[in-house]
Amino acid sequence: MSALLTVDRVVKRFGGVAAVDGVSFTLDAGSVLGLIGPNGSGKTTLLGVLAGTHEPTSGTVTLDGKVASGKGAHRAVHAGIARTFQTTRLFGSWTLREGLRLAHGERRGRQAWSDDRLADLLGLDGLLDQPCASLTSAAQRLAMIALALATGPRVLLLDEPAVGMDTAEAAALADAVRRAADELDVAVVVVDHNMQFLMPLADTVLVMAAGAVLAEGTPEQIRADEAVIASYLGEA
Amino acid sequence: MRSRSAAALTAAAVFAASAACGAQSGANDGDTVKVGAILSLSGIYSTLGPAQKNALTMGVEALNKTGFTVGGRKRTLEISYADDRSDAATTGVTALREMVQAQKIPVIAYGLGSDTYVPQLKRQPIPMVNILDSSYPGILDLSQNLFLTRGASPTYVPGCLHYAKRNLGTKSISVITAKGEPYAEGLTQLVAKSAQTEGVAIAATAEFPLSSTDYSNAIGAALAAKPDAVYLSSVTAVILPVLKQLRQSGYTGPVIHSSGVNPDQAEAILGAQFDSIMKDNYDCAGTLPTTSANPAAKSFAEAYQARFNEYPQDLTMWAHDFPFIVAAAMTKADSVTDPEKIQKALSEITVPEGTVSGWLPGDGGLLFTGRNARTASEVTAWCAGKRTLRSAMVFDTRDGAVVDPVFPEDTCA
Amino acid sequence: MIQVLVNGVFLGCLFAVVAVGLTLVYGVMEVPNFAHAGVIVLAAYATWSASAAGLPFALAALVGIACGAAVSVLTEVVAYRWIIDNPAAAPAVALGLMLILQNTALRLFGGEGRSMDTPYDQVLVEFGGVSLSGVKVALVVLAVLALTALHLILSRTSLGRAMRAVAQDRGAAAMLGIPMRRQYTLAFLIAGLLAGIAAVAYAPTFQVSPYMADEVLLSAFVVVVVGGLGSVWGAVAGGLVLGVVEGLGSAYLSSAYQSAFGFLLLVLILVLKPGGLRGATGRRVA
Amino acid sequence: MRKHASALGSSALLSVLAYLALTGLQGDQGQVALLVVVWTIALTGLNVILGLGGYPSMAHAAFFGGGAYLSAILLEKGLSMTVAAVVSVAAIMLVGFLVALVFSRTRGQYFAIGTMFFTAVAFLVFTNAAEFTGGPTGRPVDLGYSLDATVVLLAVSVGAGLAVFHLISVSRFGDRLRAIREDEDLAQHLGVPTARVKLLAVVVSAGFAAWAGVLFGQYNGVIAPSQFTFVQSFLMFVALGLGGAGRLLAPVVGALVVIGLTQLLNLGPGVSQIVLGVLFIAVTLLAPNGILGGITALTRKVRRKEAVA
Repeated sequence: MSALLTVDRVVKRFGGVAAVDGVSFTLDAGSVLGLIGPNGSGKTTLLGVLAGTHEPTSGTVTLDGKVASGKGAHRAVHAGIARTFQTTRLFGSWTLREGLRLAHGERRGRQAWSDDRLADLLGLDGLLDQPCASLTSAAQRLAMIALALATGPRVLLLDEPAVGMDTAEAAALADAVRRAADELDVAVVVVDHNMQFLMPLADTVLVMAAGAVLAEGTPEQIRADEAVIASYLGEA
Repeated sequence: MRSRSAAALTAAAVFAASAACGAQSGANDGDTVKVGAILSLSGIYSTLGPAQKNALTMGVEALNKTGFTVGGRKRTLEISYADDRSDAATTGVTALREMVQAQKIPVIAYGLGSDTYVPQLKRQPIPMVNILDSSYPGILDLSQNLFLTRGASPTYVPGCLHYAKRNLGTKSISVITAKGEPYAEGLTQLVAKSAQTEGVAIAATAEFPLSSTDYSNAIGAALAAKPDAVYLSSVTAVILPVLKQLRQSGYTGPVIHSSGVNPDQAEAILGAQFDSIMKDNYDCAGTLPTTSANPAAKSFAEAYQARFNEYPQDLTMWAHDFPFIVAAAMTKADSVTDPEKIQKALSEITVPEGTVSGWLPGDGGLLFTGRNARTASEVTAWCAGKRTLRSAMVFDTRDGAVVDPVFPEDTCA
Repeated sequence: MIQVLVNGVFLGCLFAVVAVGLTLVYGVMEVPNFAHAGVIVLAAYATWSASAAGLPFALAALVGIACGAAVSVLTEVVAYRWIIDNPAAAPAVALGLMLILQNTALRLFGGEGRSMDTPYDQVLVEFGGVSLSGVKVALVVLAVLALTALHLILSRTSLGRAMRAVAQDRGAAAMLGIPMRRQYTLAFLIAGLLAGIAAVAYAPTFQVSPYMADEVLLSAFVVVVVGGLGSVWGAVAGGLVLGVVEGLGSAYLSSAYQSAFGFLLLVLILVLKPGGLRGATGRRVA
Repeated sequence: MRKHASALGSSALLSVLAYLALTGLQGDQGQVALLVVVWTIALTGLNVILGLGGYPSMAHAAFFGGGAYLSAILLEKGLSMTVAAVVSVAAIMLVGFLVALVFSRTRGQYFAIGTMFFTAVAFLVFTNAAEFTGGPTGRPVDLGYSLDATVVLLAVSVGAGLAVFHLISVSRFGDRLRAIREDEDLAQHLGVPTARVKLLAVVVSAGFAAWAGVLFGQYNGVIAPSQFTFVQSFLMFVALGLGGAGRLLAPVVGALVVIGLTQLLNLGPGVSQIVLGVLFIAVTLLAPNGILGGITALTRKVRRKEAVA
């Protein structure tokens, strides 16, 4: 079947600087793509272009054959691409259930996963009716993912989801992301620095440096690739 | 949910409470007859209201010494005052409704805002006697319920131009006017008309917005045309700041206006330098009590000056006479409560006893001809160094032209 | 033409002095200080009553400026201090204070305008066919002196540097151990002094009344927004630009809509650069 | 349905009360009742953009004045009352659309100051376009509706306005507005078309304000610029905050407090305004979500004490 998401030569310039300089890749439903690279390599900007936060200077992002980039974040969501943020952003005074209700409203008729199913998937059961501000920081990061999933996306973009989590919480998160990909048939792109969390989770890995794709392949291939080691990983 | 119904109940309680105390006393057939007066006691027209209130108080006291008889009983008059805060459209209309609906008052004296009262008068007609507003075009054709106890501006503005041409040798005059202020807009049109009849050229007409604080643009435009004299068109509180900036900008020629400034207001608004700013300043309006030839007006002026330690403006005479006019109308109408009868009587009374303004009687000695009672007009000049005004020319007008002008000798020299 | 530009500069100086007082307070506490108008009014009345009581004008002016500073600090101590962590409440508190100050003046001194006499009332300055009355020249001089003094305080003294740090980022400044509460009071003190100076300079050109500062405040807010909330030099530049725009507009187009030209300038700036001329980033953008 | 019942019930109850107040009270008290009712209708509109959406619109008095003036001018041009009313409201909603468009990229303080300045300029137009607006002393309004019809319309509009607000508040539009108020960027990333929702909210609020202006002109018979200044916009903004922005009955409580205080408490020039100023500060500091917010907090605390006792 043709790829779910096609990213074709996307460029994003801020003033003179090309934060993303001609990136192309494809993504199939249900697969998890790890996006790694040193700070300033353009990972977050690329994620922003995919999610519609930024308008690409050139190049396109198409989902199911329809162009989804450059029309603003809310149209990306309606097209089926949802994201979370590096810094936790939630509707503090709302309960998670109220946030989910809003997100459900924006599904544009796509498949709906019930609050309980999402809570079970992300290990948030019993926390649905508390104000989000009173959740633990790890739970808040999971709540952000729940909100994104509630919009019934085909593609889920996670921006450093495991930051600030201990190994147990990161493992639980990896398990939840894998279940989301498998059970909900969602394609996931994960940007993170936590290799113990990312490598076992990702089906394929894309390494970026200075705005361009340095290497792409399975986690094992990436680990062996000298160029990647030289620019980024140091010794394996 | 409980909180929402609780809040609805509190709102309900407050509404109901204010409804309960709605009932108002209003019956007017006791021996004290209540009439209304809506005046500008604050705001930009606040140079007019207080003086009117002082004069009305003196008039009522004078009237109540003898009282007046209606329906076989001797009555005295009482005035219920209200401040329209120089904004008839908001506070004036509310005061009018309070007097008519709640206090059941049959006749009201008022100063400005005739056009804003018209809709309310359509709903509940009562006679309203204007003791101030001479703006042009006149207020009388706005509604049959309106009466005017003074000469309108067409009866005095020609005097300004005539005097300027004859005594000041003015060949061209610039006009600085307040945009949107009704009195000013009427005066500006009249000055243009009278200048034409007197053969004086209008050098320039410059406007400034009522709310502005910096008049340099208007003054610049007016002076650029090198006029022999400058006419400031509006009421006292508006033109005096303009006069100050005009003198500050170096203009030393004659300044003419029709705002009825008295020395106390000049000092309050212009500050310590008021005497030099007011030099070479001429005012054309109704006859002033202090400079009037009519003895009753002169004694009223002295009594007013003694009592309120304030120079009496022309409007004080007309305010003083209002109680006498109402008493005469009520006696003729033989009613103190029926607005319709009182209104009809107003058009039928002759010049009442005890009035001081020196009303010019119409044919058959009637006070009102076409609901307008008139007095003679006068040009006054500022007495430098004497903190007072002198009469420069007393005159009457017939269809826009000055007739039989009298030039009293210069009292302040 | 030059005369109109000179008038524009005069207006610009007035707007700048008032706007700097506003932007300083905004920079430090994120408060739209509408009560600034009330401070100006009370400072003007203080000067007026001092000179009415016989003090020479210079002394009366000092009384006015001191009164402005005192009232301004009072507004911070009494009200603004308690809403520092709830900026949404700032407009309500600001209006409350404006109502209180303005109507206190109304209650004490009545509504009619009074004139403030100065020794240089009769002075007329003329150079190259352009004339400016003494009171207006005094305003320009006072404005320049006040702004240079402020510049020296902000750049040379430790107090000033601390305040600029607070304006940049309150959180970071607090971490550096800058005593925040003292900074807030200091900001309002300086704003109060500027208000006093504005009152002493502006009142003689018009009159002293409870509503004398309303329109100036509105134009000053345009300047604050155009110059970028919180940036002092933006306010000075913005003030002069707005002064000239309003001067030109009222001279050549229509004097009745003078502040409308200020509004058009505001709309232009907001649409092109939502952060204002000097690009202070909007506070809430992600 | 139960949740709607109490909201629609209170709206209907308030309509009846408004009718009683408008017909029962005379003179000064009649004027207070009129202003409270008219402000309630206008504030209900403001409650959409400010209460739900969290956007501090200071343009409300300009829309209110625009409705009054436009209907007066159209009536003078000979249009029938209903046509004049509908055209005025529609035109002011269009003006609201343009204002929202101009300020769509601004937020918080910038939006407040920009819209406040719009009201200041609208005031200039009301004051200076004398041939239409009668200049600074205002202009009379031809009486299209009879007094009784106006009173009925005023009373019905109070209830209907609140009911419409309630329906908006529970609808997806309401949810989206509240999301914008909580965190606009997050809302956009969850699919809320924030620009369009804000635009619609301003247009709806302008419609309410314009309709209130039309009815105010018909009852009062005369309108003047001094009723539509930027300070009035400010007072409306703060009245809603006092009431408890976002809550159904905030407009009623806000109008009662602000109008009631300024009109009834006239102990001399300025004193009522000073008291109003002190009240604003007190409620803002002590009850951040207004009087209604305070009442809810109190009842919840009382209920919790009962549970504990």
